[in-house]
Amino acid sequence: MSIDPLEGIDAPEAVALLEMMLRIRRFEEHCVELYSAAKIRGFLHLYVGEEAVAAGIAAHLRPDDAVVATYRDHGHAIAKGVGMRAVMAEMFAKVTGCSRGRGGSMHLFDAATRFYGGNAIVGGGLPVAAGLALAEQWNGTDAVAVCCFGEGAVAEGEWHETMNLASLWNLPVLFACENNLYAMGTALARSEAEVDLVAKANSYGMTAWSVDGMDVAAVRAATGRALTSMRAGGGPVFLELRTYRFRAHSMYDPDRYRDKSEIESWKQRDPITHWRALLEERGILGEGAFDEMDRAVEAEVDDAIAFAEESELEPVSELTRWVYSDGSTAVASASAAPVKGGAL
Amino acid sequence: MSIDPLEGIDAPEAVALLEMMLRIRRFEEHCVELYSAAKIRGFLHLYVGEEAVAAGIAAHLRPDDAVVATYRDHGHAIAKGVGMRAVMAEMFAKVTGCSRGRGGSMHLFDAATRFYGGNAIVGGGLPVAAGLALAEQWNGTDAVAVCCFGEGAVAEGEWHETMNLASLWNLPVLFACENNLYAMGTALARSEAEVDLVAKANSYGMTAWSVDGMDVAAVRAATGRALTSMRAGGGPVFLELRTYRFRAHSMYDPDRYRDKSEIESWKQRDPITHWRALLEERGILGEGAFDEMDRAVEAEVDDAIAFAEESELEPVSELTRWVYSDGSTAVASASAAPVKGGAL
Amino acid sequence: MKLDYRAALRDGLRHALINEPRAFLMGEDVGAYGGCFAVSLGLLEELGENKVRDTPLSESAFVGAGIGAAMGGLRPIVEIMTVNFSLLALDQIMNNAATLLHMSGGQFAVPLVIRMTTGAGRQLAAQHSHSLEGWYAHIPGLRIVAPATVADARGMLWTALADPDPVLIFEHAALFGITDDLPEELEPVDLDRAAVRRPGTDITIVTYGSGLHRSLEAAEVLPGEGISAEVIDLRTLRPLDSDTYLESVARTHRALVVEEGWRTGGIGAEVAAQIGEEAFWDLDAPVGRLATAEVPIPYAQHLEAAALVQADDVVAAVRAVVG
Amino acid sequence: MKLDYRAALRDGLRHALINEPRAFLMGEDVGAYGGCFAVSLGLLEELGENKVRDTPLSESAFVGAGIGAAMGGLRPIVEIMTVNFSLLALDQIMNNAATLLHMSGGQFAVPLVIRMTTGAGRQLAAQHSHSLEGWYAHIPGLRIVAPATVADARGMLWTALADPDPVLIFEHAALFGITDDLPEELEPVDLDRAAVRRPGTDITIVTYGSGLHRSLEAAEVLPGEGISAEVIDLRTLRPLDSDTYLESVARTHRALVVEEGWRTGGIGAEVAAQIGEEAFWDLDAPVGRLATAEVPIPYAQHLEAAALVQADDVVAAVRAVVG
Ligand SMILES: Cc1ncc(C[n+]2csc(CCOP(=O)(O)OP(=O)(O)O)c2C)c(N)n1
Ligand SMILES: Cc1ncc(C[n+]2csc(CCOP(=O)(O)OP(=O)(O)O)c2C)c(N)n1
Ligand SMILES: [Mg+2]
Ligand SMILES: [Mg+2]
Repeated sequence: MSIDPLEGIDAPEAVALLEMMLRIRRFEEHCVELYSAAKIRGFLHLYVGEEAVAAGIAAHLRPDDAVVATYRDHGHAIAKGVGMRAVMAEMFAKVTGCSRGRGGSMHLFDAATRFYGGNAIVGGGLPVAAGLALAEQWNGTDAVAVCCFGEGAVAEGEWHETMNLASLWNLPVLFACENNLYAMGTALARSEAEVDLVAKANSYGMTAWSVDGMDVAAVRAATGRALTSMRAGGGPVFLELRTYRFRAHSMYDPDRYRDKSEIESWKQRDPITHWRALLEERGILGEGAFDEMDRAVEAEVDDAIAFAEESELEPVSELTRWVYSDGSTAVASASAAPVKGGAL
Repeated sequence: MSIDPLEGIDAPEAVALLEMMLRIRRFEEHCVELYSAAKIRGFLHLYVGEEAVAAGIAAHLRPDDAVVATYRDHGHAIAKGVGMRAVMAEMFAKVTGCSRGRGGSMHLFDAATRFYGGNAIVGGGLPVAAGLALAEQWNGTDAVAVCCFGEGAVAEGEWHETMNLASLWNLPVLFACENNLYAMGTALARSEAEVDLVAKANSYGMTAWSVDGMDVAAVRAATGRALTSMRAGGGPVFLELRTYRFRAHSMYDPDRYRDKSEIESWKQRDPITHWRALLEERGILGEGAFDEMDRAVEAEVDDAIAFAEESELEPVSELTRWVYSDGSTAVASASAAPVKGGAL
Repeated sequence: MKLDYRAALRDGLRHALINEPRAFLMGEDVGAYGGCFAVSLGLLEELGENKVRDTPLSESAFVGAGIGAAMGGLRPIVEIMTVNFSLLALDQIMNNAATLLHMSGGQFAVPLVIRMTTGAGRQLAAQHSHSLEGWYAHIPGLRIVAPATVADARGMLWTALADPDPVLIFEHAALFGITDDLPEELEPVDLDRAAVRRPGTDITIVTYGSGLHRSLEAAEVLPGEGISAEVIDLRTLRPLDSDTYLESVARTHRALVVEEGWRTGGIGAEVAAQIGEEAFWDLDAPVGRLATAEVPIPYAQHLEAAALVQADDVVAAVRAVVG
Repeated sequence: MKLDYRAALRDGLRHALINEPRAFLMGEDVGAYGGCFAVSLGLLEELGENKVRDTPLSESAFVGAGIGAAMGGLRPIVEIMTVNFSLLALDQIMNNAATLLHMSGGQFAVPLVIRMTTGAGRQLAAQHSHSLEGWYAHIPGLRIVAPATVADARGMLWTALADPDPVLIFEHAALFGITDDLPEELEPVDLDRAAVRRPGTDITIVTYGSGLHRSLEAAEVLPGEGISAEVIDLRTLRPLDSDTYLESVARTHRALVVEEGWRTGGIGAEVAAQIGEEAFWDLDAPVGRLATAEVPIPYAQHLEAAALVQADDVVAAVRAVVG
């Protein structure tokens, strides 16, 4: 089946996909430097190599769709529309950060874009996403919840319980499983008796497809198909997005468990390089256009860094604030969509 | 496929299977009375109707095989060889009980027969059984661990995690899933998106069969096949045993959620009645033989009750004993099989 | 009207489901079965599948789904059959429910109510007899409440449902039979204040849940020995209303904490430590603690009774403190 | 020989795996990755797949499998990467590991060791910064130990492995860098006794883990204010060696408990309550408690530092108690 990769994607969108991937890439490249400079601390998990997944999924998301991600969440936050300034400031632990500096890299949150974190417990975000979807179903909207997680999470009991619940209740959740082949140092075949994730998902009676996660168009197309069905009440969909992280699991990881040659061969499939080449080949991206885009992106990242640098820390006096609500909770449930449905 | 139900079963064994089912049945019928008389307290979950499962599985078990069951464990304990006296005394909360009166109906234990409980947390026994199997594998024996549980447990995360681990490590565990269609008041289809349990088990790369759990010969045959493979290193097997409980979930359950007609139609398939009829038809059980057996079984139960009645309670001074080991631990690990294998 | 604890819970639940359009109940066997303790009996039939949802046996998933639904704008009431099974959902409770508001810098509140039964006394043995509410009170971000009276059983849920943060309600399985006369109208319960259930002058007994009943029984007989005990029902185990008991101890100069959980690191340890800190100079005697024996609860009735706090034990402990 | 805490843990682990033929290590990334903190680095290569087993991300299953394997005659050492993930295995820990021996009437012991890191201080934020060892100490049937020194990091595992009952070892992630000079021969650690790490006369500081280091730092500067502090490292949080600290308080008449867990219902509450009970007449002042602020631990360094107990806080708290 050779469908044109640009099928259904017009030029501006094609460029936007590239730009989104590039924004994530450049953002994280700077994070590495900033981590070495001790501006960013704690754990830092990079998404480099996997950008096509977040960008491809986000292409079809609406502001009223909810997203739940993992500790490897910069790409998802940026793709969902969280501002780079707020994300970078969060990594700098500043009060202007999207979690006021309380969450850091692993716990980006943003009510405005319905970005529900940033969950650092493997599998911990899955039931939460099902609940967010339940709220949409209950309210009768056609918004969905997207839950991004790694293939390592598939072994957790919470994955199983959530897959069943979502399928049983026909909840509009997109399970976006980023299969980058490793959970820290553990290769999939060393942790799963059955490595066919689509077959596993099917065993919950759930629609599931395996998708080339290095190909932003393929991710976009699969997501589109899934969301169309979900918004029409078709129930949850599981996507296996076959991808790879070009970098170690986290800044602490000496990456002893992978062959250099394996890493190199995946780098040949860099989603940005390939998409760029395609767009240039098709004339969608003219001469110098990429460099121009890159300069703009670099400027955006620089601006975010400057913003983060200049921002203040949260006063220590605020430490115990929001252990419980004090009436100032920015979002949330109180102001959520008006209640429709319900039996009464 | 119409295999003779007595294929491979000689007359004494055929009779023994009947006797085992009858022993469990009569034992529990008395438990009901004793519960009404407040001799037995706490929760009481009856196995009436499901006897073919425990009897059929136990037919192939050896003393060195380990069994883990649930709160609905009288049948499994008796079938594994735990003495009726010790089981009844346990229900009477006496010190002569198989758990010294500390466990009660839901927590029968017996080191001598390698009966590891009686676990009252749905799914809680599954990983324990995998660990027992791991110990056998490590020690290089051909003993197995059998884990009996209800179909309700399949929704629990622990089921998923254990299925994967057992399959991944090729552990000799027999997953004996007693599908009696209900978890308390919840019908399978109301709790599982995919109700084909064999398909679910297959999604872990595990061998799995569905078996008529009302037919003791079918259970025996499937177990035999499974154990032969497991003892030879073939890895875990999942059996779905399609059965039905003739009584309510527990003595507290008003059984509002099932049709009387459904219950009646399953009662037509009573495993004891059918097996008896077959043996009589084939002349294996002569005229009056059943009644004689029944009298002997009744006598055994009466003896167990008398024993339980006469037994002492554990002195209150012993209450805090065995929160930690005091050197007197009856079994266990210290005296377990000598260590073989191991990398050193 | 005359209600027992179970009927009061049902009434409170029904009231909540009807009057809060965003509220729904979910949990194992809450619907078709009618609730494992018959608390939700009839509610599925009356209110429908959308308001009363049977879940699979998946404690972690449906508690987590409650968290998500709460953040999504609903007001879930999640029932975990008993506290014993809540351990399977603890990651969701501690790492998500209790944490998200703070970790998100105040953006996402989790207005979730989790109900569960707690406690021993029915010969259900070790795995079905936990009293962990005092233990849960360790966790910042949660509110922990324990209705000990029929009125509280009825009224606490409505207050809890109005709370913007996660509230765990621990209903005591051995109290289902107690009865009381209540007004027709449901009255929400003040969850911020402990209740002085019996005034007294010689010693302050701080307790909650089943301990309240053992303590009140003891307080009935203590006057025979010339001892007037003040009995305080904490009601809310987190945050603790320390003002109420500290004020009492300032008058009585003696205190005893009675709880059903295990002693080490229980809520009794916390209350005793607080009184030792804040009321040190008021105290005429060491603060006494009475708790369940530190054993997995045995099935046998006499052993279970010996493990649990009885009214006699309270009398003896009061004597020892006052002694 | 000079060892750091990490190397000491590795040495203790290697020693255990080699000298106890029934022992094996299992957990997430203990093998190919070398352990998330590099504690088991090289052991898979040296000892093979049978002794060092990578598990899937299935905390409940592999902890439960450890319980079964222990009952089956092995001596499993189960590593849960960090305490934060142990919540997923809590059902197995509380309802099985801690319960089976008693519930089976003494038939089935569970000789299982569970190792995990604990603690905050590395800007890992709320979900990765729990200090729950004091909370685990609530559970009868478990032994809870916390190595605070390099020697204890090396020696505790061997003693734990000889214990017939489940032992949870909490290794502190912020102590990996501390070093000490140890004898060549591994020395098992007495898990029944707390250790007086610094003798003193004016106040008893009861602590463990990271708190030991903050307390010792404080004790260094306190003589400048004329205060001599005795610092006791609990080592074992369950069962508590109360003799050691009660004996100390009988001499110093003052006590402060320093812990990294949350305050409410922490191990500090228990120790303070015990001192209040047993040493009431010895005390010249209320027992002080110093614990982590009752918040989910924030990422920002200044906020995290403010939440955690620092040496300065210990100094100030000692002053307040001695005051
Ligand atoms: C419950 C739990 N167990 C262990 C960890 C430690 N841990 C963090 S990330 C990770 C690997 C997860 O791999 P995967 O799900 O494939 O996601 P990836 O990192 O590859 O994106 C592990 C084991 C954790 N955070 N939570
Ligand atoms: C983790 C957990 N959740 C809930 C319960 C309460 N409970 C006890 S038995 C049961 C039903 C289990 O059904 P199934 O697994 O099908 O076994 P059956 O009783 O039918 O033999 C439930 C929900 C429990 N014991 N453990
Ligand atoms: Mg991965
Ligand atoms: Mg069933």
